[in-house]
Amino acid sequence: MSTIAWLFDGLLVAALLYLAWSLLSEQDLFKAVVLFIAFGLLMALSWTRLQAPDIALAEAVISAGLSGVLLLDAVGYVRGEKRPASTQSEAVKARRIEPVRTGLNLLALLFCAALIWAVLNLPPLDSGLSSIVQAQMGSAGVTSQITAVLLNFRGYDTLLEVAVLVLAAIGCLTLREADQSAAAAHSREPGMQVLDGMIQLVIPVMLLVSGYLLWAGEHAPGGAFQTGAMLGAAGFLLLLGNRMHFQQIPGWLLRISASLGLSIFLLVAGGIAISGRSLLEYPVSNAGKLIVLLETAISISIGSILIILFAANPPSASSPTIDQATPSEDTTEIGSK
Amino acid sequence: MLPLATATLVFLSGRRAASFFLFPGAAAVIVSVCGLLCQVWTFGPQRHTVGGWSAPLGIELYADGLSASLLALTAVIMSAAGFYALVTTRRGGTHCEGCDNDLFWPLWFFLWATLNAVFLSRDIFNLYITLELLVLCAVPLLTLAGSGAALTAGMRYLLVAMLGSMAYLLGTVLLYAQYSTLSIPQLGALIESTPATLAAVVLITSGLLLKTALFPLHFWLPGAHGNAPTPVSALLSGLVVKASFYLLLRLWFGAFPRAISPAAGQYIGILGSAAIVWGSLLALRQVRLKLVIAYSTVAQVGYFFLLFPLATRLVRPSDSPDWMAMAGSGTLYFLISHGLAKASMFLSAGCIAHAAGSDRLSEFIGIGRYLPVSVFAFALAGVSLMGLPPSGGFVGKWLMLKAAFGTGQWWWAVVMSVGGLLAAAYVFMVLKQAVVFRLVDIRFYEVPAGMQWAALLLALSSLLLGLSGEAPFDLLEIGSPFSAPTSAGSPP
Amino acid sequence: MDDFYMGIAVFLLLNILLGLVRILRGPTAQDRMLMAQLFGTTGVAIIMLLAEALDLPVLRDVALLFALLGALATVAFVKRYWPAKMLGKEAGK
Amino acid sequence: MTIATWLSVALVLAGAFFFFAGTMGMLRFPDVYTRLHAVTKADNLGLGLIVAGLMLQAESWPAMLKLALIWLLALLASATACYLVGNSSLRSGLPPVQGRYSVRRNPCRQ
Amino acid sequence: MSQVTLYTITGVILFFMGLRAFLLYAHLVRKILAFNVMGSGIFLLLVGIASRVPCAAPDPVPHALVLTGIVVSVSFTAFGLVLLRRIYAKTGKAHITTEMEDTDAQ
Repeated sequence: MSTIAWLFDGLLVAALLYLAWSLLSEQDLFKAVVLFIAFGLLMALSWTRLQAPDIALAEAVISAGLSGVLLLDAVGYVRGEKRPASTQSEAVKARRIEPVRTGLNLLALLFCAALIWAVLNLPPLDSGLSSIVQAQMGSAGVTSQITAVLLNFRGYDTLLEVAVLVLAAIGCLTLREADQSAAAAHSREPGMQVLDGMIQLVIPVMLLVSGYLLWAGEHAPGGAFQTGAMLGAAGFLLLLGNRMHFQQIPGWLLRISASLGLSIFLLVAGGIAISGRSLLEYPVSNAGKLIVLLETAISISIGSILIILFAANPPSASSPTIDQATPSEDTTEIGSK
Repeated sequence: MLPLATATLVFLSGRRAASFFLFPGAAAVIVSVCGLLCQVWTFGPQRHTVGGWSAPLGIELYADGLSASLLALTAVIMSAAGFYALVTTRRGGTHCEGCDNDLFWPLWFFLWATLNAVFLSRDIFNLYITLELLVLCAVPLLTLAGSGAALTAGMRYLLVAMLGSMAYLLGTVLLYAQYSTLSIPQLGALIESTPATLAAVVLITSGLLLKTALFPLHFWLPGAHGNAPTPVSALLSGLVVKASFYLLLRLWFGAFPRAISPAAGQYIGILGSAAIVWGSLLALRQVRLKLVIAYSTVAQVGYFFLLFPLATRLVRPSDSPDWMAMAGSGTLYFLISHGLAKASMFLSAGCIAHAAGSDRLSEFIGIGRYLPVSVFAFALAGVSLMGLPPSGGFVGKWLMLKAAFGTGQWWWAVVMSVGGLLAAAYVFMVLKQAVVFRLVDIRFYEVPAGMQWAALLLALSSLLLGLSGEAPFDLLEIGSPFSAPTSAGSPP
Repeated sequence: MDDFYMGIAVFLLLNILLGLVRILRGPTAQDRMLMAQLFGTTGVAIIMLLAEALDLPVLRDVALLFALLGALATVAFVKRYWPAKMLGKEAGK
Repeated sequence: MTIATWLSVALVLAGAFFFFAGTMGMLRFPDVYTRLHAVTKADNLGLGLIVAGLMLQAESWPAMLKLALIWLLALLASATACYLVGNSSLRSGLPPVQGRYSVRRNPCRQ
Repeated sequence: MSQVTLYTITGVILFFMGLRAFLLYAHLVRKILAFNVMGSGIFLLLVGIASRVPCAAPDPVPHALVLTGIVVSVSFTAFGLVLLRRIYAKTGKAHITTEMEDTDAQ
């Protein structure tokens, strides 16, 4: 077993490094993004090898579903960019930059070597906090250690993390509102019946699976984030298949669903604070129920936030509103056909 | 003591009815900050374990004099700038694009809540998240301005912040790998000078320096601060930059003292002095008022970092800790008064820009006659920046100078004086334009009084800080991070 | 038996590495996307084999997610990335 | 080793073979349309055989069902994805390679 | 040296690859990709650290931290991409160049 496992790990690591290198030095952005999707897949494999199924689940949803879609979308959008023609001054500049580049490479290499050395010299065999976590599991309300850490022991982190997501969504909405002029003009493309069919089949399964992940999160890998991401991915699919139009979703619904997780989290925190305990100190008997409630709310929030994050991008087929001063041939408006 | 962070957040959930919640929300936060201040004042440092889980596992919040005073500073600046923004939007002011956006106020309160969270947290991973939150508040606020320049500046800011956070996170990981704890005081007790720790210190420090925009890493700041909507500029310069500095302070004096050598402090000091000189010189060359102020921030950030050579030098037990504490309180005093003064400067710059239609220096010649209040506010804030006597800046600088001489590091004193002169130069450069008597009458727009008074209020409070005597010191001294590490290296 | 599954997993990983050539070489975007799709499926297979070899049945959930979302990137490609290019081409004519 | 184990080994091996064949096809075939063919072989048969092999070893009925579900989902995904890729290739006017490898134009095209 | 160490080292190398690319390339999509690679590197390192004790269940705290970190980096990626599109729509550029610094400095 161990030789083959070594072989697997070695190959995987080599592949990861090679992929990272080629995706970062790739000139063609689309290629880089496809390589990035493959990179995500290999990362998920590494997580499974490192016995981190929770992270593998998250990585699976993200790399297969979320980042890839977002990046592809963005790359498609900016493709029309006119690269400044390389003029004389550009060449001069390039020459000026060359030593900087070499220096940077050297420096990075040096630091990297130093850090590897430092990491290899880490004090060995420290089990970290796992013993403490195990000791406290009894009063955590859930049986999955990671969920316990996320929502109970370090619940404050998670609270702020949900705030990060909400803020990202708000940020995207602020950017979007200025962009309203680019109202998406969809036309039915021919030959999309297959996609429609798939969506009809897959969406219920997606919802089922996200429910399953939520339920599993209490005792096994899974949990709020994975569930939310799954819901988000379902939303992506609906948006992509023109089954859902972002413009038609009323603003209040978006706002409420996006801030649901945060609000309930805060309500719970406030309620607990009022009852004289310290912030987020769940009463032991009800901890499990509270955590499930929180997880559900957070999942719904994450799902809708992800939808906002994606939908804040108008599809590139409807002309991007480029200022007249800088026309760009690839992206000028053409009646979509 | 915690509702302050939550109160704001709760308030946000009902952002539909934003205008209805605006005042109660702000008032609630101010009241709770005041409450905390009193608690710290009377009972000493406050500690709070979130979720009832104590440190290695859970997250602890902590408030000492330093956090409390920064919270108070935040409350003052946030409310003044918020008032300014409110008046501007209600009265049709200009140079505040995007302040009328629906999402402006939610972002505003998120920023407030985040700053509070930064100043209270003592867990390095939690601080990482708060830093990210800060960025995600600041960037949208900045890009609300909507112009190409603001968007690009926002992007640049975002990228810089991403880079800084990554470095910080890697450092955090390395620390956790060795000590299995994320709490600052526990790290302070456990830390040793291993290679991985050094790497972590380097990574965390450089990440935070990047976010604080210390000299060679300052390139992103002027664009961001100069192109944001006016009240947002005031916040960015007055508060947001300080958050990452605060973190650096906490870590260097709370967690790292046993892992760093005095030489490191000297390096940072050199960067700080370079920042003072370079930032001031560039400020002199700007043609837009807001950019002058933004470069002035680059320079003033340099001052904060003079603390590091002044205080780390003294980690050696042979030195008397008094100087160190003095340097510490001096810097903090300076930091607080800078926050007030800088916010005031940006707000008055906003008034001037509104009146003149532009913030180009050449376009508001003689504006002093039309906007005496704003120009006066600007001048007062300038006095504080230069470090002239009655102001808070003076007290801070004076203490730092004394500490510099006291520890025999006179060269930092020279830098400070040169910086003061340069600050005088650029403040007068602006004032000269404003008060010069011109026969040719330029038409200025009316400026709502509220906008002007908000600026003046901040400038006055900066001045008052200098006159208020002992009280702020006592506050800063409560649980001060500068006295503890010298004694036994025990966590403060 | 575990060794056998692991061995097959190694083999499939090698397959992925081999397939990288197609992504790097193209020539069309569709080729690359298609290869990514194949990667996804191969990944599903590897994860299921690992689940068996390492006795971690949870990993099947991971495989399930990959299978479920396998088409998403391709759909995004066809709906969002490709149209812009097509429009550009038509404009050029 | 029981018969089930042998069968399982055989199925997994066969599945791996189809994955290999699919990858080789991706490398060797001349254009997108023929490569589609290769991908679907790997996706459907390769994964299907491996799943079948693993199902024989699965510890419980739910696990077997889950494996089957994975396969069905992957089938659905790959069918849709391949259809979309082919469709977009045709509509963007990518010519199929003619000659020895020639394929008919897709009648679905509008 | 164990298998876990292998992943730990890979994490460090990935971080620096990402760092180099982040600093080197001006295109924003590239920077965001590099940011993600850096993040992956850090997370690998952290999870590797979590399972340093052989034959024991890994420490759950780093796993939770990684999950949080992943969420944060996804938010940043998404927000960065939206901002990028805005910039592109406004200015027609998707690069960050050094030109702005130059003009600022004058």
